[in-house]
Amino acid sequence: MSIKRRDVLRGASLTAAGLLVPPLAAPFIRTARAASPVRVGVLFSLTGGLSIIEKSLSDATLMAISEINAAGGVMGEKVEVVQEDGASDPKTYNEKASKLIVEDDIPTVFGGYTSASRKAVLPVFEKRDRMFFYPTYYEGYECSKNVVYTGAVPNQQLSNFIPWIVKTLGKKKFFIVGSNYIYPREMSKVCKILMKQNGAEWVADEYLELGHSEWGSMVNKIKNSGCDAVLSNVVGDSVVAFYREYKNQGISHEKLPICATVTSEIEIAAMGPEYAVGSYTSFPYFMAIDTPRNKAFVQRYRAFVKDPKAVTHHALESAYFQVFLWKQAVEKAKSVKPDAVREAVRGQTYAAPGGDVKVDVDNLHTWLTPRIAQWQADGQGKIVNAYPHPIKPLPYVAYGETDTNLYCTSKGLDVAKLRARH
Amino acid sequence: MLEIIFIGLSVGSILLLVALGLAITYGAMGVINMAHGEMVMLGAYTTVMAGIWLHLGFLASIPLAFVVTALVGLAIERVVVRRLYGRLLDTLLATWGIAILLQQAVRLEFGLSFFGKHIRGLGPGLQNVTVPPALTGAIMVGGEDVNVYRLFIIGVTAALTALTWFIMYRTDIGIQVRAIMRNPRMAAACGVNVQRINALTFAYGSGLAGIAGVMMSGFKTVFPDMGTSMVVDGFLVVVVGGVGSLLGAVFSAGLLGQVDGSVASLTNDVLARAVVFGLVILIIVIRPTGLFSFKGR
Amino acid sequence: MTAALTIDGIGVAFAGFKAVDGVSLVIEEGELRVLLGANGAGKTTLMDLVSGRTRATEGHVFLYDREITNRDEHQIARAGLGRKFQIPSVFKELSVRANLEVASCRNPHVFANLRFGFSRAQRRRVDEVLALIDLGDTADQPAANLSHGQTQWLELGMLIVQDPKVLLLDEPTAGMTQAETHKTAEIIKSLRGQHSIIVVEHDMAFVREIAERITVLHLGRVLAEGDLASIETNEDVRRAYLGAAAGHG
Amino acid sequence: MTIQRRLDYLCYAIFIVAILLVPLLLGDFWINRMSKFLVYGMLGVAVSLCWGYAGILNLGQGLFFGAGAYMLAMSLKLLSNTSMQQGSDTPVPDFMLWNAQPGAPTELCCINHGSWLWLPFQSQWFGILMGILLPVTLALILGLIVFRKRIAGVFVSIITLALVLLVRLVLIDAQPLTNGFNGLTDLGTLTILGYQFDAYGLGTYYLIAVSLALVLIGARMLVETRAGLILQAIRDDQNRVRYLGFDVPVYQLFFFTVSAGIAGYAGMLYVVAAEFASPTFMDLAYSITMVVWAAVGGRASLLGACIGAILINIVAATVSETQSFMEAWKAVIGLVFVLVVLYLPRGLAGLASDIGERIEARAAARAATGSQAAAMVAASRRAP
Repeated sequence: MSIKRRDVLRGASLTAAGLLVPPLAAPFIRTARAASPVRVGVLFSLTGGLSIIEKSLSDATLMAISEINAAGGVMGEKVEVVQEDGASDPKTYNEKASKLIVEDDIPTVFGGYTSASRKAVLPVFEKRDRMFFYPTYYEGYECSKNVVYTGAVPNQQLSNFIPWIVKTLGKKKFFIVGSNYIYPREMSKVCKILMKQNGAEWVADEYLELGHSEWGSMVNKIKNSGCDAVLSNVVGDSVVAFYREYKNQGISHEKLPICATVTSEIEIAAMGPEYAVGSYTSFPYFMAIDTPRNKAFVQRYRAFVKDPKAVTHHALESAYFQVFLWKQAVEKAKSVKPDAVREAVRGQTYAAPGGDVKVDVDNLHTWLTPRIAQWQADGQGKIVNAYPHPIKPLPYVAYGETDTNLYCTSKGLDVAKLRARH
Repeated sequence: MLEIIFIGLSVGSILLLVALGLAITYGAMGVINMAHGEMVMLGAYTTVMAGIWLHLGFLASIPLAFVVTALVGLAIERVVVRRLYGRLLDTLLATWGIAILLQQAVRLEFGLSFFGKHIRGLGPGLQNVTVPPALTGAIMVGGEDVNVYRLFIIGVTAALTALTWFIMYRTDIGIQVRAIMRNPRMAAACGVNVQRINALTFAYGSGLAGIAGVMMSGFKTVFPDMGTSMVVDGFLVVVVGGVGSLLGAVFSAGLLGQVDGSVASLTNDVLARAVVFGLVILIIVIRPTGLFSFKGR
Repeated sequence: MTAALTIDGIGVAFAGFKAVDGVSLVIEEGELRVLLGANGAGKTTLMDLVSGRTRATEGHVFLYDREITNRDEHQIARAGLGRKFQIPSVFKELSVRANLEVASCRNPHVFANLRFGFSRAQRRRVDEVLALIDLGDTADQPAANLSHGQTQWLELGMLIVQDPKVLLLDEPTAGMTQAETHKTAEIIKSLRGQHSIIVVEHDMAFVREIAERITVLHLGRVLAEGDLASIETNEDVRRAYLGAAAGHG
Repeated sequence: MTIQRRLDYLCYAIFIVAILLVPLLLGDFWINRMSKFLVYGMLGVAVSLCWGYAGILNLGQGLFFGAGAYMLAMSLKLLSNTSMQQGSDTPVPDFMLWNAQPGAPTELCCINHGSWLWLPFQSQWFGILMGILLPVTLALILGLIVFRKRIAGVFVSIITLALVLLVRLVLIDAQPLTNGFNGLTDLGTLTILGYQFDAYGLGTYYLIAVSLALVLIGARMLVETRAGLILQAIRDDQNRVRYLGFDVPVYQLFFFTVSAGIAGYAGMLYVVAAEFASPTFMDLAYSITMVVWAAVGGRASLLGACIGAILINIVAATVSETQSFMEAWKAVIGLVFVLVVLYLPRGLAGLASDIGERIEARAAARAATGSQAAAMVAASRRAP
């Protein structure tokens, strides 16, 4: 018995030693890399809670790169990927970003999902002047020359949404509910401006901890609030519990629809479409967009991830097309250098799966087409309203920015305009 | 008012559902099982997988989830926990490691994703569980809409609590478990097969977590990390109730549920959480042994 | 003679049951008193009351002329009362020497103890006691390695180093062999005169070896008090104690 | 001084020399990364002091770490130029402008309720002072309540756990004051006596390395004092210590507070190296992870816990950056935790001391057999 234990102990210590030695040596060994001149970083969470979404963004990015490589690469060179795991933790995001930039000397990184992750990596990109392609819809109020934002900003999700709810659905009293962090709070701010403009009002503006899944009292409040529509900025896995509780408390989307800004195909599939039928979401991209290009995209994605039931969604589409925007910029500039890419990417257009997109020449955000969908029993959105063309991104719309009065331009943020506003 | 009480009751029953298994493994066995939340998660995934691969309905998954998680619990007890009895805080650390392993196992589809193989129902994404229509929506009770699913959860929790009470206080095995709780050596001297009873107890506690998982899958989201926050709430309930006291767990789950529900209804959910945490701290400071307690090992 | 420890009508009730009921005792300076009594007579509870572990519901305790009733344990200890437990309690992960060194700290305040090492006098005292309790060879081993008897002696040694005016010893020979018991008696006898000592004991052979004066407790009250001979001939004691303690052998 | 203790000191010396020399071999990135890992090492020391020596398992160490981090980050935030750029004349954190009601004055005093709390942080030294003072005060208050009530063992752990969850919740909810979930980013650079501590520079590395060396030596000295001895006695048997006349809660409180101070200091240093502060510092998982680091290294050894924390992070970083382990690295770490608790209950430090003892014993045995052999040889010579 004692011999056995000692053996086990020895085995364990050997294992431990074996595990420890290579990492200890790692910083001192410079592995010889097959140095492709075109290297990019991919930084999403593959572990931790946020991997439920970020894994799909990572897959879409890798799929775009493999398609580019299959078609001959960029400037005749195969794109080499250095991938890292953000682990759903801003600390890790920050560390891996600096690994990609400082250690691996990579000029451009695709990645990021939450605002917290973007904020944690931003200083790394700005201090070393590298480019970060960020595919997620976010709250705006940012004007970094080191980030290309390919997701929607509030005006691209809300400028048609609120007027449409008020005019077409005839709703006048909103209950605003969101997860307790910056994106929902900022969205609610823009919503309120638009509600005022359209002659509607809000009866409540409530927040729940991110990841909270006990919706009993909140839904009860909604029921008793006298509102006629719910504007939901609820994020992540809370969404599923929310819609289920909603139906289970006997509320129907026909009378009191949830109009959401974050609920995507992923959450609908997870909750079961029967809970969402009749509710609305505003996004620039839906899986249901009925064009051959999009259908082909969905099929390619499903084949790529080897899952015949996989769904696509807005951030995923952005994660995919932003790689092509980068490719075009590199080819235009004939260089992968951050400066060159930044200048070349301004004004780039691309025929994305969901329609044409364009990087704004001023603020490096992306022109997207706002769309409103009503969820159907098959888990797909039926597009009930759409802009005829992509609209200009306005990251400072909550502070009075308009198409003709830009705060964020290629020269940077115009502080005077923001100051006048305060 | 009635609505608020119902919400509180329902929050309490959900807390109790998770805490019940912990009250057994921690209270009776002195094992801080941080992987308990992952047992809930496995129960939920059992429901998902049973639906996809065996075409089993939601209700039929309940016994299946119990068996699956009980077996996993048994394996954990055999391989890890058994060596750690009496080292309370070490059980916490080791089971924390197990929790990470289980999460990753589900996320990586037990390693198959490395070979490009995918199993539907596993992986990092959100999963869907179909709830029978009879358990969705609301019924009218006394002029109020009452959430059927929550009624169902309250019923299941009550039944499981009664069953657990019966096992603990009215069967031979229960007597042996309680003997071990009070003095394992003495129990062994009296002919109780301590190893066997410990293994069974741990398996039963894990099985209860599995059933909790089925219940959760019907109204929360199923994903690999879903259990992490639940285990914390569960521990707060058990410690506030008094370690080793089933009645204490029931009482404290009810108390914390009502406090959470009513504060959330009157003000907001964030404040409700804060008040619950504050209350827990206060209760432990005033009564370190919990609301109901006896001296155990 | 001055009284070292005065217990005046002390009592406590647990859920209505009077475990100790109005016990009065006076221990003279330098006296060695043996406390006899059957299980449940209230001996350990009386020790708990005196040393501050249990709060008394009635009565008073004085250490010389200082009242220590219901003070915290460490205050009572600091006032000059040391206690040895029935189940020996030592610091298992510390070395034998370190165990004694902890006991040798004169100043109990944390900031006063933020210094290294011990004075020459303290070290000498520790060495003396190590010799007295015969643990010199194992001084650098963790206390966990000691035998049961050695652990008892180590705890006794800690009390000696602590140098309290009054010592409470709860069954110091429990679980010891005859030789060990004898050795323990020697140690205790060597303390006589310098300390006032109360010993709780069952072992009559040991009691005969050390006892001067004996108090017998029964059902929480003092049944008899006197020297060995008078106690052994006391009818009440024979009936109550020896009868009830027959099971002890 | 025993041989073992001499070896022990030698290990400290080797470790300190190693961390002082290692940057000579590293590039910018690894210097920055090692800076962070040394901070984790400091957390290991704090956990070991509290848990290994005082027997108090604090599952809310992140509270003190986070408190220290936020205090310094607040000061650095006001130094950052993003505060100036966003449309205000005096430094106001950008997120306050963002969360402000339209028409609110853009002064730190009154841009929102509570923003005046930021006023003293305009002095960097105030932030630095508070980085120690706040965790220490929190620990004092918490400890006074907990230890006076003689709450021990797992109940202390549950209280600290609930407390860290509570504080995290409030911190995120107070978004106009704290920037909520996003934390404090875009910080200015810590500047002391004109020297700027760049996160990737050697200056920051040596600030942290020297701090760690001092903390390590200080903590070691502390546990070698009589008070440290008494503390270990308390860990083994509280009651016995009480009956020796010591006021047990005061000792527990003292070391609990010192541990909190170290954690707070570590939090500050982390901000310097990572350039941000985040509510995730107060995540429960993070606090438990710290405890596991210490367990892997050896809870009862300050140096062991410190090295454990550093090693685990190096392993985690390397495994997670190995392409084939990219998604599985957490499972590897989980497995290491389980194996260590099962097979190395005293951690790497325990393993090291076992190996040391075995070598010592073998050397002694060899010496013995050697002399025996020599005696035999001599005997055979004498034989005709």
